[in-house]
Amino acid sequence: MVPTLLWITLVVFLAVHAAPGDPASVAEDALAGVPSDVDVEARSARFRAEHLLDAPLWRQYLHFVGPFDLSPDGPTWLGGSGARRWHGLLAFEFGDEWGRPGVAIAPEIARRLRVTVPLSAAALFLAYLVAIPLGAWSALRDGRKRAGVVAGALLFVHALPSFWLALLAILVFGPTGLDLFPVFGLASSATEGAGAWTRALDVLSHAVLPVVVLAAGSLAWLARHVRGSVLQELRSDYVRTALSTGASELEVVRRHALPNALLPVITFLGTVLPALVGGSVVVESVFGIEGIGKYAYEGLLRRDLNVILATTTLSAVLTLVGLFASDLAYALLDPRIRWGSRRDR
Amino acid sequence: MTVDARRNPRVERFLARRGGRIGIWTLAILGTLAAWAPFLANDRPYVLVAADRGSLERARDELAPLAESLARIAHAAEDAGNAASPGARESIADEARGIEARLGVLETATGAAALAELRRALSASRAGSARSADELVTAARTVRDAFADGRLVPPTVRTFPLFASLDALDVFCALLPLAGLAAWSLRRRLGLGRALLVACGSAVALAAIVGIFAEKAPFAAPGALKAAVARGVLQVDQAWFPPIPFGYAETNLAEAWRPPTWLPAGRLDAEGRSPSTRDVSAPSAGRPAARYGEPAIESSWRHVLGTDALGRDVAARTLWGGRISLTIGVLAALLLSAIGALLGAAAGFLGGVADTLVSRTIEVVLCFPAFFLVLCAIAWTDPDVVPVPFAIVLVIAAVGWTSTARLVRAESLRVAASDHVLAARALGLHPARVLVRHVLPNAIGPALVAFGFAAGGAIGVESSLAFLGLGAQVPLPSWGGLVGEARGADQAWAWIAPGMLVFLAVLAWVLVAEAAREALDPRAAVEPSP
Amino acid sequence: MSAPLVVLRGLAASVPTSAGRVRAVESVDLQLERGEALALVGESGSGKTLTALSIAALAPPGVQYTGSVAFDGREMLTAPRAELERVRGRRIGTLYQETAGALDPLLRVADQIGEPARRHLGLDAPAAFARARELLARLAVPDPDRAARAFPHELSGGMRQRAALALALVADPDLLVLDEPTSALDPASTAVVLAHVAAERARRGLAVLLVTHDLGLVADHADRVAVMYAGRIVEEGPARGVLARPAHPYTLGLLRSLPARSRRGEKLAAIHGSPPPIAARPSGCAFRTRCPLAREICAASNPRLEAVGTDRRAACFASEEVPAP
Amino acid sequence: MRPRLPALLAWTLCAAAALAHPQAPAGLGFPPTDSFHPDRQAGPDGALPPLPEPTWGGTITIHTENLPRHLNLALASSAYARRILSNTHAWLERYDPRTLRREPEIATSVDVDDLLTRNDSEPRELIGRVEDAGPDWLVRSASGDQRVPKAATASVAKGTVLTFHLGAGWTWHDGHPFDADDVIFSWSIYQNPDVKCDDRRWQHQKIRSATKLDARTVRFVYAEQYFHARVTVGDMFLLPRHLYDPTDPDHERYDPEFHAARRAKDPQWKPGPKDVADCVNDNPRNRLFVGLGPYRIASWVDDVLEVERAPGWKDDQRAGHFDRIRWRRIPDYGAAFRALAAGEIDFLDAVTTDDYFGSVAASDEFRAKYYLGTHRSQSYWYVGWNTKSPKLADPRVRRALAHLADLESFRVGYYRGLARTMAGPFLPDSPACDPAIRPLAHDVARAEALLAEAGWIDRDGDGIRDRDGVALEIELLVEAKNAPGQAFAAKYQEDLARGGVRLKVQGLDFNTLDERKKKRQFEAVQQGWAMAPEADPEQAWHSRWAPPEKQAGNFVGLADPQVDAIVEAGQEELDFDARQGIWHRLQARLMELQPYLYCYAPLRKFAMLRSVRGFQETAIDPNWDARDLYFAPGTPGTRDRLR
Repeated sequence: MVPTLLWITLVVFLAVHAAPGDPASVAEDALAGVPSDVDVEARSARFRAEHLLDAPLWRQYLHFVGPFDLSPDGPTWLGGSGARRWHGLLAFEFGDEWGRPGVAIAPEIARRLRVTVPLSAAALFLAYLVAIPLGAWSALRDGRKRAGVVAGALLFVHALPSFWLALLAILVFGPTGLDLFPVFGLASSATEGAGAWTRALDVLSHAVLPVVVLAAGSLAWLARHVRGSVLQELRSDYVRTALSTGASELEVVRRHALPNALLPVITFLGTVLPALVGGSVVVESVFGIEGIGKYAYEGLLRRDLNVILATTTLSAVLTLVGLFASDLAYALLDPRIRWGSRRDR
Repeated sequence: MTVDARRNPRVERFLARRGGRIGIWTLAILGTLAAWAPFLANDRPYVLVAADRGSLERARDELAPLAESLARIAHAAEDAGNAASPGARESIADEARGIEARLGVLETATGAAALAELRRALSASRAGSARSADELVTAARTVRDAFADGRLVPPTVRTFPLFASLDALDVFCALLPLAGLAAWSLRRRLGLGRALLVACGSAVALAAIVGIFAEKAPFAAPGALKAAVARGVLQVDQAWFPPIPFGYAETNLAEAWRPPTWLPAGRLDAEGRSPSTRDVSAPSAGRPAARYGEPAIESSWRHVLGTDALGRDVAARTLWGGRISLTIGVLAALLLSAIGALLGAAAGFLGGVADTLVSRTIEVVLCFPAFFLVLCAIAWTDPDVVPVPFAIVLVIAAVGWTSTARLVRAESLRVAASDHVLAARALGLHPARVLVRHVLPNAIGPALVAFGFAAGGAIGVESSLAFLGLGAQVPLPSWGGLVGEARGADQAWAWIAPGMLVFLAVLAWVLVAEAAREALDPRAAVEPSP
Repeated sequence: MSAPLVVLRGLAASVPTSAGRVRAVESVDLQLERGEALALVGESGSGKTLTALSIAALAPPGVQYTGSVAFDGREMLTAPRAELERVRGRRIGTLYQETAGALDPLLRVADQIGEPARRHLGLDAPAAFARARELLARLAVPDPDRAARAFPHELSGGMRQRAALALALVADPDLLVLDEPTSALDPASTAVVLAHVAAERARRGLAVLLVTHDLGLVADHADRVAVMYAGRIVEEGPARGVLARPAHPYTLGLLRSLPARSRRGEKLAAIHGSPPPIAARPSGCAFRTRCPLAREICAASNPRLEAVGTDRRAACFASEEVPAP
Repeated sequence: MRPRLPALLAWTLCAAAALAHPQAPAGLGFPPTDSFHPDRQAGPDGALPPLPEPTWGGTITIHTENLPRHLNLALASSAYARRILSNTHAWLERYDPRTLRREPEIATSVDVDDLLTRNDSEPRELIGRVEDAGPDWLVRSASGDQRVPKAATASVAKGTVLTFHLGAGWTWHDGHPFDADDVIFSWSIYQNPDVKCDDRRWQHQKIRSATKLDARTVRFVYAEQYFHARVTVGDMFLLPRHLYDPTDPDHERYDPEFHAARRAKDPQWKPGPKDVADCVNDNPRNRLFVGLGPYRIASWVDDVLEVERAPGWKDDQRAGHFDRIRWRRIPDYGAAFRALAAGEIDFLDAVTTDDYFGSVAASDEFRAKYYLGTHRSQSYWYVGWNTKSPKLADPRVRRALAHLADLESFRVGYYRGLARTMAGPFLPDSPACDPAIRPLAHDVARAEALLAEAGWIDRDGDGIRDRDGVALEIELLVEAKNAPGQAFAAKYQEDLARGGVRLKVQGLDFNTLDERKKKRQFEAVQQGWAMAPEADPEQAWHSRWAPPEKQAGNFVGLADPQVDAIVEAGQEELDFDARQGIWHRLQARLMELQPYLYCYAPLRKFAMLRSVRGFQETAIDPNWDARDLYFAPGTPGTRDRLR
């Protein structure tokens, strides 16, 4: 995992720094409209010095990862004051936004993760909640008409573009349609002073549409995997055995086929994560939610390399952690895997 | 059971699936609509029988400036003392061509007599004498003044503006559906692959011929022809317009945001506002007038899908939008399948370092939020360096090849261990040759399935990009871009249809891929019991 | 004498293939008395497994049965699912051919064995566990306590086979269907398994349907034998009688191909050719293309299973001419 | 249009406008207060219903597209910061937002004097009002009149000495009194190279010296005559010295013992410029700024900045009506409108055209709670032509391109009339704009004639004009996220095609576009300016700023001696009205040269809670003043007196 992690950080770092354009001139966005007598060169130089862009790339990389803090607060043996022991990724410390110097990225990311993670988790939960019974059911009724209809419907959901679905949801359920759900943000300030229940209800009603749209993307895919997996398990010998001992179909599925089928599906948890971060760009922009996807997207439009570096690395690391966690879960749940032996993926 | 050598059992099995058939048909229809968009929605008629006064007037007006510029060049050359310098000669020839073209136009209308002097002066000046260049200027002015009183009578001619406006790529696209049809009907005789090759080859050849010999288009500007009719400089005897007589870039601001005209909301009130303009205090651009060749302003068929913010016909834009979306989907899927198949096959077949390298790379790539990477790359691409559509194709392929690679790797691991490959290797064949001749053909099955899913996925990604405003360039529409431009709940008509087509296209590809998977995967068939 | 335990009447089974549905089993009539051991013998693809599974209506996916299967007087093919579930495991135990994957990898062995006991006998979890452990011990599983708590992948193949047998027998069924119990097993386990089955028969009159292609087993473990070829029963009768004096050339072929019976140094006498694919069976008698005694009538019509002697039946126009093995 | 304009510049540049002038500027005609409010519409008799009596109290939530990173305007200019600070801070002088006159805020009065430099004997410099008295200069000052022979005079610089008399009783929000030292310190940071105020340094460096005459009097001396001098000082951002200057004994980091110890060793010692700079650059007060205005900052959490009434503010008339004002950041306008409809914000000053005419805004539910209106804004946008490009160097071509643009139908069709067409670089209604000058008419025939005259004729018959083998194809750079820009480009593309000109539209992200613009790698680029009340046109038009290495406002590379002369004359003209005449000449010349295709100054569309009254359009960004607004009587939480 650690080598992969290093690979990822390196790739992200190099990719971002390979972006065209001079980072220093690019970051002048916030200060756009340079007045006449300003020494552009001097300011650019100041910017470069502040963001350590003058250092060779490999040192910048080490600074970014953490142990070698090049800033004035860095360790004494690097010429700093020694005020900070850790920096960079290792300390969840990404420096300031370029477009808005003085705004630290880490707390901003933390704040937005508090929005995106529950949202994505809810979406994922919803997706699993619907996909597992649906997938299992359509596997059980494989070859019959109704299961075919469900499988077809899953394909439909799979093919729905999320931006379109989001717009349709707003059109139908928003104020111009049935006016059932609010279509902006995640909470209304009107309930700020209200009781916990009111606020929870408020957040819930705000979250319904974005969560459903987010879930729709992974739902179909997940359900199809569950279906395939259950189908495969249903053909297995132990299911035949269980049926021969008088277990009902439902019992067989619940007690034998499903647990076995879900094992591989758990591993998808890790791979679904990056898709959720990517998908949240669209959903968060359409629903006006200040989440990590929108933050990354805005940083991208500003060409704020620091923000992009931070968000991309973070989501890659999250994914990796997700993969690792699902490996771990697999190992925990599957008695065939012993501790210490790595499952071959 | 008889086995027909020309019948590919996999193709037959694929066609036996309803999903696959529906998918193929949907794709064929969408593709044909997109490819034939120029013939279905265009502001130029197929056939135009008309007298063009405008071109006559322009020819007359431009004679003098052309003559003057020729004179200027001639003088400059003379001053420099090198009338024969190639640069100057070329410029002179350029100007002379311009004059001659205008003379030709005038002569068809008025007879050669009035222009004889001008012709004489022109040939004299081409001989290189500066004085005759001055004479030419005088003669051109005389001609201009002589025709000032509107004695110009333009002849009525038959032209084909729509066809003239097509370029080689348009022609190729338009031929593709026919090529597909031809290939399908020839598949029994030639085999599907060869039939496709022949059909597409002839399409390319035809398109190339058209590209080489095509004439330059009159009325190249969007709506220019209709505007000319409105100004009265074009007198039309007869014109056949396409079913949707609107260009995809043809604006009509008086009809901005008009809902579909067959809806009550699409009717106009006395001042030309549609009920969608709810604030009556907003000034109206006046009651819009139907331009030449268009359905009447009140007709239900005028804008079946309404108009956008610039009054452009959404139906026309949606038709044209498919060109970008579908093409990018197929190209990106082709590229990523190629990359994935090659890398996957190499990894599975060569093993060792190659396998480790590819597998690690896949692992790393999988960890990235792919869509976000695509966003970054597109947002930062300088369109002058890489055109946006190509950038999209490249980037989608760059992040999307992993699933194909994994599938092909697994398959080629299996194939590489199989007897005939082992035998081939034992015979001492070069590994690359074994790879190409034995491993790839066998591992191509899963790659084909992945291709279908990838094409659908690429259409989705391209649409999302365009929706976020990072897609094609003005004024070219793409489905996602159309949705993104309109997006408001109040203009649902402008984004529902293009979004629906994205959905249909993705769905069709997924259906095809699904059917292909079932057709290729022997496990999907029910095995007879022992 | 009470009514037979199992009565098959005109049983047919069709399976889907790429060329449409074909009949893998045709008009099988068969009886099995209580406490009796019947062997169903034939080559692979002869339809014997489908026939055996029909008793508990355990059709593999896609297979459709027609005809009648009566178990203890109850019609099984049309029985409601709930009734089938009461019979399966409780009255009919089934041990399938492949036992490597017969146990759920995620559950402990005793939990799985105990499951039918809990379901059918109403035992609570500890009692079911104890019963499973005891059964394992009786099946000579070494260290039954550890085996009971083990996951299937922790057991050897032989142990798994015994666990699967325990699973089939745990609710004391009246009939045990053994589908090729020895095909993938070491001799020691085979012996243990068959000995236990024999003991159960002796103890409480367990009826056994033994599906096998190994005539060697038949002699020792079956009272009666039915030979199947190409989806039909071609010969049926007491095991000793049939093995001693077959009335069908196919039975003779099977007997002659037994390694134990062929004399040393003599060429192993096998049946020529291989059984026809289900979809392409010849007209008339299906065996005629491989039969040394084939004649014209064999191609014209299919011989019916008719009585030969007192308690035997055979389907051959030349049953009188079949030589002794 | 999203004002992502490199043109906060105008604010930066000029920070304000004219010297005091006797009459209110012409053409500022504002609509009456609350003119869009449904309860303020003229009845059948044509009479406006009266405004309700103002109330005090309550909280209003105002949308802001963005929040600045901090509120220290000296360090970075941000229109968003300025809008907030206009309620929480005070300046020496300010514009009257209705008349654009300069009026005192902190400074009770300002003396503007001339500086006469003698070249013979002491004293070398004389301060006073210098009058031409034949052979002599007559210098009038408080200390008496003095005559200096012209021969003995090195120079006379008009209006270069500014003496500000500060009002009494001003205190910072933390209770610390305000005095002349704060002003001098606020100026001194621009002299400190380590302070990150590069954006504004240049304009303060034109000041030769700043002196504290006494605790409530400061004097600034300019090096040369400049029309903008007084505004620069009057709009200088004031910093509380006791919080920003570590050498100030009141500063929290000021350690008397430490300082005494250091001084014992070295009597000359004091914290160096670097220490001061650090204290200014990274001061925590930059965010939670301590100001001088009627409101002080109460909290700033994430996207919400809230201010509350500062106790004991001097001027009851200008104290504002709300007790609390809250700014909420929502970057996306569409989302902001939905937030408004959901009751999240009370005042949205950026309603998109689609929302303005949309069904939500038309619904009874919405109308019961909000009303809609428009007001002018201080920004406009244009298409800048690269005048150094061979295709576009000829003014005739640029004029033809303007004649081809059908600006009016786009204004009515796309903006639905809610935009004004520009005729030259000055906003319509601004005193600098000559109302007699009209935009170039949409005239295809005229354009064709001009193009033919310039040698652009379609010689090869492909529908596109060419000259010397080069087709008249122009690449227009548009910011990809700018919807009106993209729409205009599509329309303009069609307009130009009818004249035989091909427009290639390139959508770029802002940074790439800005870089291309700075490096002059463009033919046409779409941009906007936000205008100060009176801007110095030098940067945008003077040939001094044309070379690419200047990376300055004159990115179109205009170099016209006539323009240069007009600009220089305007800069030296201290009389307001005379100067406007000069700007009119500049406008006329620029309309001739057409370095830009001047497009539109869109109106800003707003939505306001119906119970909020007193909306008054003004001439200063954001073109309204939160202090004018109040809740209608009867709204819960309000009272009828300030205290």
